[in-house]
Amino acid sequence: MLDLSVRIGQVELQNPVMPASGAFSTEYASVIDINRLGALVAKTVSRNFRAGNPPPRAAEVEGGMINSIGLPTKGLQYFLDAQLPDYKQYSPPLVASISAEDADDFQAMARDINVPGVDVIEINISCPTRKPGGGNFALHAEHAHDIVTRVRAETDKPIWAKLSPNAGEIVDVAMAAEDAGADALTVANTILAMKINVNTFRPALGNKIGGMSGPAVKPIVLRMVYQISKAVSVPIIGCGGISNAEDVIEYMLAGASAVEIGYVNFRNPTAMISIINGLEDWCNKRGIRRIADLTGAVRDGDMETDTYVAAAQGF
Amino acid sequence: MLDLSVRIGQVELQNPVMPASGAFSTEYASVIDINRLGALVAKTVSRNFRAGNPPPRAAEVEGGMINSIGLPTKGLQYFLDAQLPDYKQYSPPLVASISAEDADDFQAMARDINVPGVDVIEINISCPTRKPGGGNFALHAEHAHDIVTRVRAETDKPIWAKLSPNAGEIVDVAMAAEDAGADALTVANTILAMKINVNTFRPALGNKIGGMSGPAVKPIVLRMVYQISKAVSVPIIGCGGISNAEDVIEYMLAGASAVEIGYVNFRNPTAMISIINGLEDWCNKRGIRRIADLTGAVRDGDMETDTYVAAAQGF
Amino acid sequence: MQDFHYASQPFVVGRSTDTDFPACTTVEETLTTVLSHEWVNDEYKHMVVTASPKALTVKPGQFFHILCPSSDEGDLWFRRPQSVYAIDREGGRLEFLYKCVGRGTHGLATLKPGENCNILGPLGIGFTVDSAWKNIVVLGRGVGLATLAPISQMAGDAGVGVTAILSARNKEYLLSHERFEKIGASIVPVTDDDGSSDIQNVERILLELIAAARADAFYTCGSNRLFQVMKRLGAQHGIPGQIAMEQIMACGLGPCYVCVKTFEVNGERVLRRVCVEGPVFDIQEAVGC
Amino acid sequence: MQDFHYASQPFVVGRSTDTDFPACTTVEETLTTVLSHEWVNDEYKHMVVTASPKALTVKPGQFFHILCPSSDEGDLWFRRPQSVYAIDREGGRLEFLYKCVGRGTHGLATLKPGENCNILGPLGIGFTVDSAWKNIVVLGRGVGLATLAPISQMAGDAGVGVTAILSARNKEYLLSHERFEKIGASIVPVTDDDGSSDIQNVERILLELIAAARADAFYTCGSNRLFQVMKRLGAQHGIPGQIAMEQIMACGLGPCYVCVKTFEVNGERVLRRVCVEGPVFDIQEAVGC
Ligand SMILES: Cc1cc2nc3c(=O)[nH]c(=O)nc-3n(C[C@H](O)[C@H](O)[C@H](O)COP(=O)(O)OP(=O)(O)OC[C@H]3O[C@@H](n4cnc5c(N)ncnc54)[C@H](O)[C@@H]3O)c2cc1C
Ligand SMILES: Cc1cc2nc3c(=O)[nH]c(=O)nc-3n(C[C@H](O)[C@H](O)[C@H](O)COP(=O)(O)OP(=O)(O)OC[C@H]3O[C@@H](n4cnc5c(N)ncnc54)[C@H](O)[C@@H]3O)c2cc1C
Ligand SMILES: Cc1cc2nc3c(=O)[nH]c(=O)nc-3n(C[C@H](O)[C@H](O)[C@H](O)COP(=O)(O)O)c2cc1C
Ligand SMILES: Cc1cc2nc3c(=O)[nH]c(=O)nc-3n(C[C@H](O)[C@H](O)[C@H](O)COP(=O)(O)O)c2cc1C
Ligand code: FES
Ligand code: FES
Repeated sequence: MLDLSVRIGQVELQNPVMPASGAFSTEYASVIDINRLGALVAKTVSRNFRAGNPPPRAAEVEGGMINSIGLPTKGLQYFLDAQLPDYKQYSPPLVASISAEDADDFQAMARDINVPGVDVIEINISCPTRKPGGGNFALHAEHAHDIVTRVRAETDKPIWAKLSPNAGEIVDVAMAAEDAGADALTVANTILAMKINVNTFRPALGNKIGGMSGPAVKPIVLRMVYQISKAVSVPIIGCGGISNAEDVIEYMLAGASAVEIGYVNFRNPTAMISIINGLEDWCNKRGIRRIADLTGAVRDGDMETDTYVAAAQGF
Repeated sequence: MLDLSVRIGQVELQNPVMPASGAFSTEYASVIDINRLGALVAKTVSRNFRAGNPPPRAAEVEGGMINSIGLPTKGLQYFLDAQLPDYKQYSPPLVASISAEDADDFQAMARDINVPGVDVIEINISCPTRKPGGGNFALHAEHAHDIVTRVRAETDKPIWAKLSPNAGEIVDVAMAAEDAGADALTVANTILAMKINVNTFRPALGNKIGGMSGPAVKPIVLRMVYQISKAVSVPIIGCGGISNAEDVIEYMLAGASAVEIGYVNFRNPTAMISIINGLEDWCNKRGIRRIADLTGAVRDGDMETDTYVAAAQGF
Repeated sequence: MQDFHYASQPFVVGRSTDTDFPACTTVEETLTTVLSHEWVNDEYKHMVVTASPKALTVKPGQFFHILCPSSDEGDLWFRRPQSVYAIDREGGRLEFLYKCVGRGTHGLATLKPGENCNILGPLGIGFTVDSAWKNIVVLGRGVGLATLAPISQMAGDAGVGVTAILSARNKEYLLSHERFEKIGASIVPVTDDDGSSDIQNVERILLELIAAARADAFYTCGSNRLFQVMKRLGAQHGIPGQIAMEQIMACGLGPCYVCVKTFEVNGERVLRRVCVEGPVFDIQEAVGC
Repeated sequence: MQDFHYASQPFVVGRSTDTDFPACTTVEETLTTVLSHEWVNDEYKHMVVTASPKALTVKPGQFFHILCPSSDEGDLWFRRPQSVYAIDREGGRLEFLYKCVGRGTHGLATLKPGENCNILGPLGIGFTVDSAWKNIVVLGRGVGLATLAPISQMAGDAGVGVTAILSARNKEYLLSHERFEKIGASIVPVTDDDGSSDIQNVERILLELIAAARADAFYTCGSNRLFQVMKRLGAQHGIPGQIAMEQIMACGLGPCYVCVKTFEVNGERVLRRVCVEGPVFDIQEAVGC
């Protein structure tokens, strides 16, 4: 019997496929059976209402899209009163995602969202298009360390720290988050990008710049997962450009224990289900019994490092 | 009469289209008329022979490729004796690209390459796949400042500093390079990335990780050009994912004065010529008389910043 | 060789779908087959496709999110929303009428009869018609007419009369004329070439209809100027109204918040998502389209 | 609608080319038309295309870098090198024989007669034959046979006899048998199923040919084991040899240094680029293929 389940610290998922925050809501139940997902990841919530950024908020680019949604939210209270019960109609664990104005607020958000029903707290310290006054604490190790420490102080629930691919030293940030008590690392949020309409000379996004996601970013984020997995021992959730079952395998080989999927849900809302089915087929075809065994299974230990020897071999 | 010429400091180019270092050699004369190019940019050269990285050295990814060539070179002497005269058979200005083991060596390289025939020195402080012992001085502002200062001390030729998109604070690095005397900034080199073969579980590259280029990276690098152009006053050469004339326009609108083209030469060796022809058509169709006027012409000054007002308008 | 498995296929989840849809879902991602696909004039194309039972539950004003093929060397990474133009429940067909404006619609236009088209839907909230009404007025321009056409059908089914004011550059672009006619709508064409599409003239026509008590409700789509007139007259004369709005979309299902528009509700400005809270909204709450 | 200009077409420089090639160039990026394209067995496909005069200057051992269409939802971002299998200068045709192994070749296999195929070439350095030789030996396996086939033609033209040792899994995969025959090559088929392709047996055959003075030069492609035998015997008996090598390629023209292989020249190891310094190399300098 094939075992698709994976474990992220104390949380067991029936399979490694989760939606990425902001690319999912229970509205997906109108098109797929969301009880088949490994977990449900809610859109990032902040304490107070936020309108988000001016439209246009998204544009397509080669290999995916850029967005500048700007974390619109109805606020924490609405999340607790309305969205949480809505999510709890479904069986997969619920991952709540939080953002905040500053470090104190992050700490308070963690306290206030530490309620039954929330199975995991993902801390979105990496949204690239939040307006000033709140922000990207994942660009530097000290900031990430501070936020994770404060959140850790408020909750015993698993904490997943969502990192930023815009950090120059993402491995340092990852180690800081682990050191401060994160139970897992979500790698990563979107990469800052831009598109200009050559007919109108206008930026394609109202916010001028936005975050890029989709298949184009996969090799970049996969590299980060690989580097981070060599440096930390907490589980990693790969997130960036996954569009098929083999992409999930690739992330797991690089060191991810599970994945989150964003953009491709927009192109094919049935993608996550196809991917779960695809993982089953892939493992069965290759006689793999436990998908969790693939985590970090990349064969990189015995590679030829001598250029001349390598170039004499077949490839 | 349409004027396609652009000026990068003291250097005048007949048009803004140049090959990117490492994606071009006079071998291209077998397939296109290289005298039509804005300038010729040579492969990066180091003082001594370097074999480069173990194969496989390239893999295709969605939206382009990753490579880990590792700056193979026959060394400076060979460049001066054989390659320089070869390049000087052609009329466009020659941009020599140099890399070095350390800061002292960079300075010495600048001195030694300061010969007649070399029209511009591009300093490649940003190769992501050079082996330790040499390196990426473009990740931090101090290092970039140091290298550019030393090179500046040795030559009166124009210096173009080639930046790294892997830097966390590329705008700071850009300002440091400008401050240290760079005449222009080439933005940018490749983005670190990885691919794993899910059949063999092996990294697709012998060097495990490599640098990504091609259309997929365009929105990311374009954003960097835009950000940097707001912060510096020296010309910027856009480089990353350009595959057609409109991509060149987009880079120019974002703030670039010219562009360098890499990957697409591999897919379509005639691409640079098609692009130059395409620029001509594009300008003629729109009644643009001087292509140089497009630099920084993005219309971003009067955009609606109120979310509600923006969302009430058409888009 | 169909069974060949690639080492690293970048995009398997593509134009086709093999997913079983749970019975409880209301929306499907399905492969339809193009039955006919004709140019209506040099800008608009009319596409007829096969439709599954679930797709056929679509109501006027609702839309499908279409995965368009590319007509150039690149790939399209977003779907494109198109409202349903006609619903043939017996024949199991859906029709779309769309304007070719950019890469997506020009790509869509390349589909030939017999080829597949991946559509997602039905999506959004459609128009409503109150059977107590005697007469409604629809006012549209350009692609807006495609969205408004099925209203006449629906009004007819509810025993409600329709006056359709159709605005266009000239006669040639007066889309759907026949379709409105077939339903028995009374048609008022207004065009730019003879000046009849002037906003003053349209306002005059609307006022006449109001005066003649032939305007129990207003429907509009496709022009901000026309919408503003209808909104003002509707407010002045207490006539309820509905507007179908457009906005760039990513998901089409609600989660992404790409497609927001501004509305004014009890004097307060709010953002709503065109894809799930619309595309049909109360005309008095809409601010601009 | 062909003239439509997109606001942001991501990849205009695609499968077609509109560039004038200066007279001095030796290589072209050209659109050929597929004339026929047939399966030879369940793994190999044979493609015949039209060719421009410049493309027809190709010599045995040289190759074309082919922009393959995709057979899946993704796009292919590298060309794929394929050596020329036959050159019909009078008929203006080129032939390729290739094995379907991955995305590129499976994509290539989707091309139908009448469709276009963008090829870049001719590229690289081909085989040479010395007309002073009486008899040469070609030894190949798998796709290597495709590369070696045109040698026989060339040898024939130079008045040189050919012994072709063709290795394969079984008779069914003994490609190009007829082609070698037509030229009048004396053919020695060796297969896995009857054990005749054993390395010892191949060595025995080569030694016999040497003893019979029927081995003035060696040519090989497609198997590292076979190459190693030829290299050893060539060194022992002073027989010159040429090998066609393979390596992953990006540019195919020389600048990128993706396609390097190791060679031993005067006891020193050096890297050479398969695309411009090869694909044909001195067998004694090659280290492994
Ligand atoms: C609910 C709804 C129903 C619609 N019904 C119809 C219809 O029946 N007939 C018709 O002709 N048109 C209709 N439209 C408009 C149609 O979606 C756009 O014309 C089309 O998306 C343009 O795509 P393009 O690639 O050809 O143009 P481009 O200009 O290249 O589009 C660029 C981007 O903008 C987005 N975009 C552009 N225009 C629109 C738009 N108006 N709405 C949403 N996204 C847009 C596209 O998704 C794309 O990502 C409808 C729009 C909406 C929102
Ligand atoms: C000079 C030369 C001549 C060749 N001639 C022939 C021929 O006549 N007939 C034939 O069947 N095959 C030939 N090959 C091999 C052929 O190029 C590969 O089988 C083909 O590129 C595989 O591509 P793929 O996408 O199907 O496989 P994949 O495994 O998906 O390829 C993945 C990547 O590896 C590269 N690649 C894989 N194998 C090779 C290879 N052997 N050489 C170069 N790049 C490779 C491709 O460019 C691609 O980027 C030749 C190779 C070279 C270098
Ligand atoms: C429209 C959109 C909205 C997003 N909103 C959020 C968000 O609210 N919180 C968050 O942590 N990430 C958000 N993200 C980032 C995604 O969760 C994910 O990290 C990113 O899209 C990369 O994955 P992908 O390539 O599969 O899309 C958003 C992404 C998109 C495209
Ligand atoms: C095969 C290859 C080799 C490269 N070698 C060099 C080099 O020697 N020096 C350098 O500065 N950049 C080198 N680069 C980077 C390119 O010059 C360019 O910055 C990058 O490829 C982005 O442009 P593109 O997206 O158009 O390819 C190389 C890139 C590739 C793909
Ligand atoms: S398009 Fe995603 S919420 Fe409307
Ligand atoms: S493939 Fe680029 S040098 Fe050979």
